[in-house]
Amino acid sequence: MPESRLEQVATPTHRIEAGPPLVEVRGVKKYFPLQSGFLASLFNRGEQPAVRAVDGVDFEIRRGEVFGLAGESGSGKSTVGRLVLNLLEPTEGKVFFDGMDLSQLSPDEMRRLRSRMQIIFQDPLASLNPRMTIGQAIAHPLEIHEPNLSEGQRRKRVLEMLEAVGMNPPTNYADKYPHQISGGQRQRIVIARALVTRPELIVADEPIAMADVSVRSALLDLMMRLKDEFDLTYLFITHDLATAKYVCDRIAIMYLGRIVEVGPLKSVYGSPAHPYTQALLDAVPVPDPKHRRTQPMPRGEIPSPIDPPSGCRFHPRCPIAQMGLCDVEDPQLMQVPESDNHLAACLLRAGPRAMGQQTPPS
Amino acid sequence: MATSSDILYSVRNLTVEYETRHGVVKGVDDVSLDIRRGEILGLVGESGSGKSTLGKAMMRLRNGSARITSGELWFDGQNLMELSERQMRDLRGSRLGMVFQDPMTSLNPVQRIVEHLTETMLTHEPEWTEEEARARAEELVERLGIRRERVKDYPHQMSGGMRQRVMIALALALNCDLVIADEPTTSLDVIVEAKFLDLLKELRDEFNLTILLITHNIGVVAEVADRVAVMYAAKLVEIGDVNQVFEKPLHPYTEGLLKSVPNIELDSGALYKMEGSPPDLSSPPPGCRFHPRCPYMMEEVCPIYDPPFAPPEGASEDTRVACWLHHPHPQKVAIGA
Amino acid sequence: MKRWISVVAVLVLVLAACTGGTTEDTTATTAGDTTVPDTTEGDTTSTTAAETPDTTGAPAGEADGTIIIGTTDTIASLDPADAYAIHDWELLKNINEGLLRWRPGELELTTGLAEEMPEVSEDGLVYTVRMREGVQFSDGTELTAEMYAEQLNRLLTIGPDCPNGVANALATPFLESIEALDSSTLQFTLTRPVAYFPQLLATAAFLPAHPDTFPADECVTFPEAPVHGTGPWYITEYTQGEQTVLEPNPNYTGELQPQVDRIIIRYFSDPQTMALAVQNGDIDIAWRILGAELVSELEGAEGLTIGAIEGGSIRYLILNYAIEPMDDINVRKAVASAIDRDEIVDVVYGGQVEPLYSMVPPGFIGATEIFDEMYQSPDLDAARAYLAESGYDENNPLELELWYPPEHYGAATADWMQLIEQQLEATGVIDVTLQPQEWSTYVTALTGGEAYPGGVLGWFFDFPDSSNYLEPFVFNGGLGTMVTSPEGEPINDQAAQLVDLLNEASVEQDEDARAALYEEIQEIYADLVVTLPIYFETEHVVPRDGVSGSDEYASPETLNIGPNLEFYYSVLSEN
Amino acid sequence: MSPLALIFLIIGIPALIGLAYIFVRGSAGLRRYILTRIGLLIPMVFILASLVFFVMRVLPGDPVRSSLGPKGSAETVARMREQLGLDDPLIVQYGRFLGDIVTLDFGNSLTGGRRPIIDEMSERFPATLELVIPAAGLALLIGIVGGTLAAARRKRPFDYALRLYSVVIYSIPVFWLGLIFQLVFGVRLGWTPIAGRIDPVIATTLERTTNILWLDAIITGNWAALWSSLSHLVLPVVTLGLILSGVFLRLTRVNVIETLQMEYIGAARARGIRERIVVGSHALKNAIIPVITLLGLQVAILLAGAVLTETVFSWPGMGQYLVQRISSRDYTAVQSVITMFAMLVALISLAVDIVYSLVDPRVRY
Repeated sequence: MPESRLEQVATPTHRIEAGPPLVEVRGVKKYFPLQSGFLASLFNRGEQPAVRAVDGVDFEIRRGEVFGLAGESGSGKSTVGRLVLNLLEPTEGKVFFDGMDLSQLSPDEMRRLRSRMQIIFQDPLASLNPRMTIGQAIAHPLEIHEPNLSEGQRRKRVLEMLEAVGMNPPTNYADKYPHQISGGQRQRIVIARALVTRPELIVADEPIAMADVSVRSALLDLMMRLKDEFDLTYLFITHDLATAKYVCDRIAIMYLGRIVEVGPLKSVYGSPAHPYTQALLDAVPVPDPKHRRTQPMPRGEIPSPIDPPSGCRFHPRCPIAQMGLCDVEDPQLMQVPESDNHLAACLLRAGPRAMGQQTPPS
Repeated sequence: MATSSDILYSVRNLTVEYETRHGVVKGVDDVSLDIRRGEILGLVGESGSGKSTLGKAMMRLRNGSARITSGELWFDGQNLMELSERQMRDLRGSRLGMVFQDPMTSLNPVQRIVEHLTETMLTHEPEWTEEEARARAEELVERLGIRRERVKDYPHQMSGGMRQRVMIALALALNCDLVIADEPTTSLDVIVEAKFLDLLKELRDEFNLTILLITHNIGVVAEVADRVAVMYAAKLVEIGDVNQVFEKPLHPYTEGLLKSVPNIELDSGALYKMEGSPPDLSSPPPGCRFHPRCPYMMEEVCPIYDPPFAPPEGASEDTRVACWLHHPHPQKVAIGA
Repeated sequence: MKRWISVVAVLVLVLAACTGGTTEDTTATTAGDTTVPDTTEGDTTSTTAAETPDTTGAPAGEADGTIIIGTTDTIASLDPADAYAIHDWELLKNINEGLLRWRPGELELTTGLAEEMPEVSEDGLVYTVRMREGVQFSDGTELTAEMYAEQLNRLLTIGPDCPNGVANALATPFLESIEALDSSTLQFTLTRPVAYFPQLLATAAFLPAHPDTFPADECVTFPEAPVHGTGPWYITEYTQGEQTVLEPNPNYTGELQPQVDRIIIRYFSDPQTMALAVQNGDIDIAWRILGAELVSELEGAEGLTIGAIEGGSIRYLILNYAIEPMDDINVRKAVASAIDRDEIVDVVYGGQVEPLYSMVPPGFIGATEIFDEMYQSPDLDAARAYLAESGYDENNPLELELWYPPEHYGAATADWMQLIEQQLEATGVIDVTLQPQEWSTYVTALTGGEAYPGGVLGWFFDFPDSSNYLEPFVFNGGLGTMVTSPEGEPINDQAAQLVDLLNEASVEQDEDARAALYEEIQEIYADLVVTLPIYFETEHVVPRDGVSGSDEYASPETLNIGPNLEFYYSVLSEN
Repeated sequence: MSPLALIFLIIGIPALIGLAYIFVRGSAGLRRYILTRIGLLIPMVFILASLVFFVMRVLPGDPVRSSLGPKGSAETVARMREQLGLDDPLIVQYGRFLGDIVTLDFGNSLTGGRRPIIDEMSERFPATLELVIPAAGLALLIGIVGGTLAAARRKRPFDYALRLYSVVIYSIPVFWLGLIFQLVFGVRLGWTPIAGRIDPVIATTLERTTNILWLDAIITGNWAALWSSLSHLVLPVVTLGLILSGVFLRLTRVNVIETLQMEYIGAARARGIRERIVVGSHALKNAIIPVITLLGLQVAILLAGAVLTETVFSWPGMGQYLVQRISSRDYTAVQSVITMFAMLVALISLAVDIVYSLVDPRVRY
């Protein structure tokens, strides 16, 4: 077999800008009440049981970066994505976009802001209207946000967008329907639709999870090239830590509605501070038969987000938990020793207690 | 080379066809495959490659409009194609077990866990009493790390990992010889997945299981499989020892797959991409089905001639590949002839 | 007691003689003509409702002398002071006997409880009637004149407050007082002479109600069964929408003696089902109302006889004088000229109804065919001429809105209204718009005289007299004709003349003079076109073979049901 | 005791016992759910009743005129309107109506002799029950058995035949089917009576307590009446049952097919479970759940929708009554019947939901 002729996936240029962050999330909580309905709320006033999907989250996304948000199902990562876009209203806390408090915006201002932030969902088929042609689907956000465009101008923008996402020649595709193209191509259309209003922020919620394995890397490549071409900032939500490694500048790990660790990707992956992050990274299957896992997996399973454990939420499963401390004190995100901008919510490995220790165990 | 007694299950020239709106499609196209006793054979392929169809066909399970149109299925010396539906049913659940992708949907939501287990046992061992079956069910479930009492639960009351263990328990209920596990970890989170894979390896040794592990996740195969088979567009393109295939993949598709899968352990940041997407099986490309995406495509051969699935020139029988790069080209053959 | 037994013995013998070889287990029945008029002693009876003549629990079948009559009617009220519907009256007149009644099948009054026809004072204001003696209710209670008078007074006192609220209209306007002179003599004092008072006396409103069931101060629309009366039958039980069961009154001494042991009225919600039931023998008689279409279907069916009764139910067009363009006499006359009744009768009803040329149907006193004589319709030239006089022509056609209820008078209403539309439009000068409307809304607006220039209505007499086919359409707004104001003021001289003549005829005691007056009235009526008579209905009764009426009275082929639709169950016999 | 009260006792007492049992044994969530649902019943019935009250009054036409017809002078009309309280301000009438509902004394009807509505319902409601319950049973039976068989033999002639049946039967007008049955089985073959609830002659021998005739016949040991009432039930029940069966058949078929495509069916087959059990137990048990819901919804349609059947077979039930009274603008009768229907439907849908939670372990309240 000759030398490999495969193309490498583009690595984005990380032009992370200094200055105020594009997105700031401050103390955000989102509870979904279990019972709804008028009479039900009469019956249990006060302590209404709720799914605490997001339970106090702080982070910011800087202009030009790819911010990863990773965690297992039920960790609340997708809810955070929707809160950032104001598709959900937080139960508590605030989200700022470009310095604007989203909760203070009028509906009209919010509508105008929408063109600056877009979302890409996991399932492209579900997010495309089967009765709209691809061209119509891409033109649709333009009709809403730039109603002054003429038919011809709109068509031109659509074709430009198709070309940008690698659907060549674009005229071949504009009049097709979603079911007439492949799954990978559909996701390209979804990306094109998201980008047609020239947004600044893209929330990508598991954008490649549904795609065929052989198509995934091409989609990633596309997303990274588009980032440079359109000066995008990504909030990249994923359960796949291996993929995140190739695209994210910084990453936050979520567990039961909380961020347990956040920092530059290299630092978090290289020397994870939180035992959960450690376990999660170790559990990722490696496409190498010679590789063997080193860590024992955490005991038990993720507890219910309705009634999360006291203290550190991970303590019942944690291999290093100290009773009397971890089950009592609720850890906040704290500086990891000898790191830059790397925070973890572990009483033993971050913050003042851990500062005494010399090196964080890895 | 494996002797015939080493081989538990042998698929010979199997073709499965099913009807779609665009006509009859070959979901599995002339596939031959041996599974050896006690091994975990990983069957890798993308959605639509035919790997699940192959798995179901191996149990002769009805699967929509899919029909086995030709081929033989040799299981432990018997050709399953010659058995009656009744005889086949007796084999299913007792000697041939299956674990499905989504344990939530593959358990009957209105049936308790214990009922699933006892029903399976009593179907195949009618002389057992209800109590015996129940006791065995509890024992089994406990062995798989679920508390005894939970057998009374309904599927929805369990977590995904527990449900997948229940699926395994169902396969073990009567000590199946071969377990066909179809994407058993796809719906699980990574930590649960890792634990499940550990359990699978343990059980293989303890119960002397043979496992066909169908998955699209290369990492999972690398972790547990002894050998790996790769399917693309209804055909097998490569089979071989897992170390050998991962180290030196022969088929360009296998190579692409391995290089385009993110590896959390590798420090080099490079990830490769494959162009294009898998073909529509209702009108597969002529010649080698991978040729439109293949960076090594030979214009005068690959689009025209379908490569044989055979050991490469000079290699042992254990490795097979369907690629003209590794076989005498038809042109060479033609010239030579 | 001895006497009772002997009466029974005689009756049984007579019956055996009359019915010949029947094996029926009849006990207290008798043939119609073998009444025993001189049962004078009232204390002979001891039979109560509990001892009904027939044994309950007997096996099902036809052998026990039961006749089942099907109807699509319902019971609305069984209180004589309240009841007004045809079916209610039918039941009441079978379980009660009044002072006067009609001879079955005929338009001729005869005595019921009265010993002879009433004596009338010179001024026509006082009617005195002697009651037969020894009249008893079916439960044995004796009926005295005092009791009778008291019960009739309920009409005047509580009648207006009864649910149906209209039965008292047969008494209140005419009666000053009702008194009992002695235990067997009743005296009626009238407010003005009323020529048709005997007809009123024969209505159900003047039936003597049982004082225990119907108290003086309360209207009882649905008394608890058994419902007793003085007539040949009494109701042993009834269930709304299902059936009413009547059995012979053991104490009945009148002329209409029951011939069978039991009559069951079965209620149907659908005439089609009733037609099937009579074909199938589930019922013995299909009575009101089958409708023309079903009757044609039954024609020629084996084992059935179809009896046609030219009844008094008519259909006519209301023309509202108060609303344009009906306020124009030429318009009314044009419509009267253009209509072709024969076409309606033949095309829509296949000859199952009869054309009507006066509001007074044939057979009633002084009835004429004046609309035929006067307008010779269809006469399109005449119609055009009338319209031309009012300035209507092809270029300025008359626009006419006609309303009708699509269901209430049967689905055929729409068909013949469409025919009328075609007939009127055939003049080329009239442009008709048909407006169907649901009954409740329709009748409220139309008879209120409020909105519609014209519409369809049906009419059935309250008592069979010509006056009842004319007065209601003239007096007091005339059901929306507005030929007089609701306060009674006639709108023109001709209308005033009509009012005067109607008043005159109503007090005229001499039959011939009355007839002459009504002829004159009908002429003016037709000239004014107060309303436009279209057709009168033929009712049908369909008995199965083996059920028959009595040869003693007119029209046994219709089970002795005459134009007044009085149906006496006593004439029915099985053979 | 009125038949109505009796029937409510007969149905109500076991239902109450069942409810109490479920209430005590069930989870706290289920208890709360039941309480909530019963609590919601009151405003629901109130809103519906009020709606009917005002809609009836918005309709043109009035009860007095429609019952008098052309007869009756203006003053008669005025007098009767006064008697019936129809000239009171609407708000006063509304108040009176609410009072009647609260005391469960629905007052007197306005037309047809002004009987107490409770009496009229007493007569007619049992008749409707007598018809509707076995009809629903028949529809369910045909629907579930046929639907399951069709699903198991999908795309084979048997399936096509049943699907054709369900479409045809659903689109056949009731009165036509009823008429055909009457003609064939009544007139031609003479196997069944044509109409009515019982032979009129036998009816005179039957003492009525519940007014469900076969039940009364059993209570009094009147076997002739039992036979007669059952034979009269056959045609109307079959007619109504068949007409309704189409919906159930289609729904069962679709659900069973859908369930048969579920993974757990494949999984059960992969364990060698016999096909009969796979279809009859695994698939049907899951497929039946939406059918139960449909049944709950159909009750309302059944009750009122039996009207055509009732008309064809001269079956004096509630449907017939309601239609009559709507056309005569009998406000109080219509309001009362609909209020009662609403309560009934709400209670039945509660029962269906409870049954649902018993059948489907995933449902938690």
